[in-house]
Amino acid sequence: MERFIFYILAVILIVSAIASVSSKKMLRSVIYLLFTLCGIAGIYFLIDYNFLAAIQLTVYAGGIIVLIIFSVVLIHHIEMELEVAKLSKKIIVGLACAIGLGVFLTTIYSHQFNVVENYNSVTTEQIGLKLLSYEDGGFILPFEVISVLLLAAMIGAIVIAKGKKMEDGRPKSEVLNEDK
Amino acid sequence: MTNEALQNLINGWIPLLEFTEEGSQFLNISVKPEHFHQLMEQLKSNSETNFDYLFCVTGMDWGKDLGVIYHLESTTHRHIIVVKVKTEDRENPTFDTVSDIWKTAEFHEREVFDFFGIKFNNHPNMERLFLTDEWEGFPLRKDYVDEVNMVIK
Amino acid sequence: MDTNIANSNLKSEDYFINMGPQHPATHGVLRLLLTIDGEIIKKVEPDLGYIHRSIEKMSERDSYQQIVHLTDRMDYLSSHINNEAVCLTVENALEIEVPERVKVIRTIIGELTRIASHCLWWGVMGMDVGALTTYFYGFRDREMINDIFEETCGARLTMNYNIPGGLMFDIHPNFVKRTKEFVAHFKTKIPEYDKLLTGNVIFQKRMKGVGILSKEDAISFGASGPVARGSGYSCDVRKYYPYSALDKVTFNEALKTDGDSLARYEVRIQEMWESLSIIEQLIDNIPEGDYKVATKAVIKLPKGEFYQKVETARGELGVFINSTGTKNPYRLKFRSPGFSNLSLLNHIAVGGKIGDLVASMATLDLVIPDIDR
Amino acid sequence: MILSINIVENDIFNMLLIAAIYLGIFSVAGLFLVLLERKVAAWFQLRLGPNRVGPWGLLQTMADALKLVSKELTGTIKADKFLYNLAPYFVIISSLMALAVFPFTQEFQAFDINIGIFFLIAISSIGVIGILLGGWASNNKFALIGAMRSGVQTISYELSVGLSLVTMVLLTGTLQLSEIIEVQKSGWLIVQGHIPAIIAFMIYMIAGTAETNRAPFDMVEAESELGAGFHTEYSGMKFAYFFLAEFINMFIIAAIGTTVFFGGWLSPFGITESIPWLGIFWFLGKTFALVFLMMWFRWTFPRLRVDQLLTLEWKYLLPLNLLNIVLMALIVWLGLTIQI
Repeated sequence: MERFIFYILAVILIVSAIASVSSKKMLRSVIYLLFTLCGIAGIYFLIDYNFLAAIQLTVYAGGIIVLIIFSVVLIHHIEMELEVAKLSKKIIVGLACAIGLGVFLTTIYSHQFNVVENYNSVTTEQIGLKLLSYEDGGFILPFEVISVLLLAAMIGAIVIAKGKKMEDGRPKSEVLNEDK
Repeated sequence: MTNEALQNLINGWIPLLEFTEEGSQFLNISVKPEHFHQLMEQLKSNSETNFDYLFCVTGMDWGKDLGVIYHLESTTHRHIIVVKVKTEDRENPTFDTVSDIWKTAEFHEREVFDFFGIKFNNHPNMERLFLTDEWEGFPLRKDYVDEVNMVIK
Repeated sequence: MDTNIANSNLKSEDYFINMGPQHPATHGVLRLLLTIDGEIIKKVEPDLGYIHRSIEKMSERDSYQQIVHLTDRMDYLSSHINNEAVCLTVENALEIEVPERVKVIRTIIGELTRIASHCLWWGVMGMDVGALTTYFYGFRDREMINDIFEETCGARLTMNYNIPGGLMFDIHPNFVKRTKEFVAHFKTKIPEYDKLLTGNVIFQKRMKGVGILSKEDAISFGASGPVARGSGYSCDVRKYYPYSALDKVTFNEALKTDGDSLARYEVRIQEMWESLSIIEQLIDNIPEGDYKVATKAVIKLPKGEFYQKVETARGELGVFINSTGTKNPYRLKFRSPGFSNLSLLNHIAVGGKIGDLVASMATLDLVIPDIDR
Repeated sequence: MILSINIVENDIFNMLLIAAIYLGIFSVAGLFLVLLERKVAAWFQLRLGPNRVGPWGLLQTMADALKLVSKELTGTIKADKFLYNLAPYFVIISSLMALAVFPFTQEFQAFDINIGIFFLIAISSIGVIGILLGGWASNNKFALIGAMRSGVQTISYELSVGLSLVTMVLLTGTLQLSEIIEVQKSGWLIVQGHIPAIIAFMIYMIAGTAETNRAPFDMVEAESELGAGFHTEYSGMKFAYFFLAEFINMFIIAAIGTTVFFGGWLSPFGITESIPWLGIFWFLGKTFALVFLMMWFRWTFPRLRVDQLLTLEWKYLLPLNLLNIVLMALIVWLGLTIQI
């Protein structure tokens, strides 16, 4: 049964990943990407990584995809289509992909995987404790560093969104342009 | 202000004004198109007349002449005056716009243009308002004929 | 890459929206061409004429009695007052003095019409800002007035009760009783309106400071009625040029000086109270007498120009008749309140959001057949 | 009949049966909610409401559904057909998935995931993609504006929904829905957490109403501004999907509220503790009380403007919510909760 579901998810993943890069319409690519991300979430669910799966759905499917859709929708008209790349570029990219796939597959098949015994699902509590622990194997430093990074991103977003400073009711840049 | 007082006041401003009260409850002024804008401006800006409320703009086809009738009221003095301007040029009748004096005139003048074909100089958007752009003729003119749609007894 | 070209590529285009001719907020077949920047309105251009019936041209062919019937179809929510305007013009021109009874009845029904119109406006105004229940409250009370009209003149909307020289028939025996019932009923309902909508925080936030029209602009744009009075411009025709029995009653002109949508809203609510007071002053002493004076079958107006103003629910309606002494007017012009009020829509909507446009358009209380005549 | 489906066996037939039962619940609940909304609206508006089809108009929504199914499907010429057809399914599948994790009674729960609340938030964030897609792919300007509004609105209010639920999770110490209800055997959370819990509940209801795009936050549809907003160009069954999803989403928001604040299937003071299957009546009773509250909002309040909507979230609800979390943390830390 699980094997069956895994294959279904794998097919969805591969097909939508290929469709995502080959679609000529930008928004469709985004939606195929969404399917890919949802498929990954499904695989996480399948191996009982519920928290990770939910994170995958919230952050990637719900957050990032919505933002991408937003930006695409704002600039992209319904009749617009992406340009088709030149044949030479196609060949180069295809070769690079084939090499990548080859390296990937050889690595996987040369490694001996062991089946985990006595597996128990990770609870949110364990994740939380691990994240905030400052002992060995704790993630408090990366956690704090990332929060500083997010703060910086947030301030940057506010500065961009606020736009130009107004001087005597006109944007500052206009005033500066006049001085030149 | 009474009609006589108004007449005496306005009479000196512009040459060739005709005053009449015959067949109307208001004081009527007829003005030549070339002095028209000047007169209207003074009627609004002069503190004794102060006609700041243009409440009716009527396009007219007197058979020979085409013209426009403006009904003006002063919100401070509460007197009413009627200004008429006319031209014999039926092919290309043109007056000055008063939409720079009263903002409401912009719409009313477009209505007059739509139905009488009277053009207004310096109007910001002199296009048909009610009828479609490809409409031929000006329906409220007396010589307008539409055999299909008009029922005339 | 040249920086100028890069900048011009980033420049956003104007976004055009066709609001109407079929759109819930335009209340009829009005088309607004909106130029917007995101949600912010940059320009509003009304496109009119979808239901233009050329009433002015038709009037040049009709007799004066017939013209009265056409005016019902202009501002159909003030149909009685529209009728009255033409009748008054003809009566003044012919120098007919109508009986006192006619004057009083005309005034009472005129004020009932005004209340009915404001009820409908209140209902759809609530709907425009998203409160759907107001519609049914407004219609519940309007229905009572329509029932009174139906009993008196057989019609609920396009009434045709006035004729040059008086009224079509006398009032129904129940008229006084039912009107009194309505007044008593409606006095308890206006506070309900306030409870449901006026006091609501969201409503106040939607209306306050939205669509501001200064007094100077109101006059310059030829605004009239509640729209102008919300901006502090005292322009009630009933006060300044009283007609029918309006010189015998005392009432206050509803005035607000804020000039925003809320002020226009409050003016109309206040007007409903004033109309109730006018009806109360007149309803108990309708004078006995004829309900019309005899006029000739074919009315010929004397040569000349005649102008009559009346105050409809939307503002100042003017009738201008140029007569050459025949049985038809040579030229008849309706100065409709809605047309002038619409001309200021662009002025008050620019810079606001789409929601603001809808809210301030609702407070203009446009009736499209009145604009499209 | 008690359905013991808590233990999912690796049996395809069993899975299909559960799926069918949930689909049944889904459509019946949706149709019933539509009828309820119309009855409630009629009650608020001094009308009778549907009373012709079936006894007390009970079959009215069935008739409407049949009408919608049999209607011709229309669309704009230049619409992106693939995305246009896909969009309603996003909306309806996400709300269907959310339905799976609710404990209707102690036994009646399809999928008792250990991160229940988080899962619900995750799923509800996907529904908005359907609205965005539908708005864009319709090739209609009103629909596009509606879609953009919806995106802005849902992203903003998801924060408040999430944070107000996090406030309550501080009390329970678990994200699993069945365990959250276990905790409430010593007092519903809205009692246990007293003032901060009540604040959290109010924020949750406001944000939840906004999350479902219902009045007074129906910016997305705003029929007096945008016609019908994002689903202007949808007709027939595709429109019905959007329509049904709106009502199911309302049910879901109310059900989360019931589970987290009002003890789910628990009866007040344990009066029916001995008869476990009565839990479903308590659960549905509480949920429909909250649904009624949301309908009450809709038929009383005017709509907010789009900037006021964002001001409300970012300037009032969010700071209040963050303060409330700190307050709740203090209460839990100092042990000031009320236990019955």
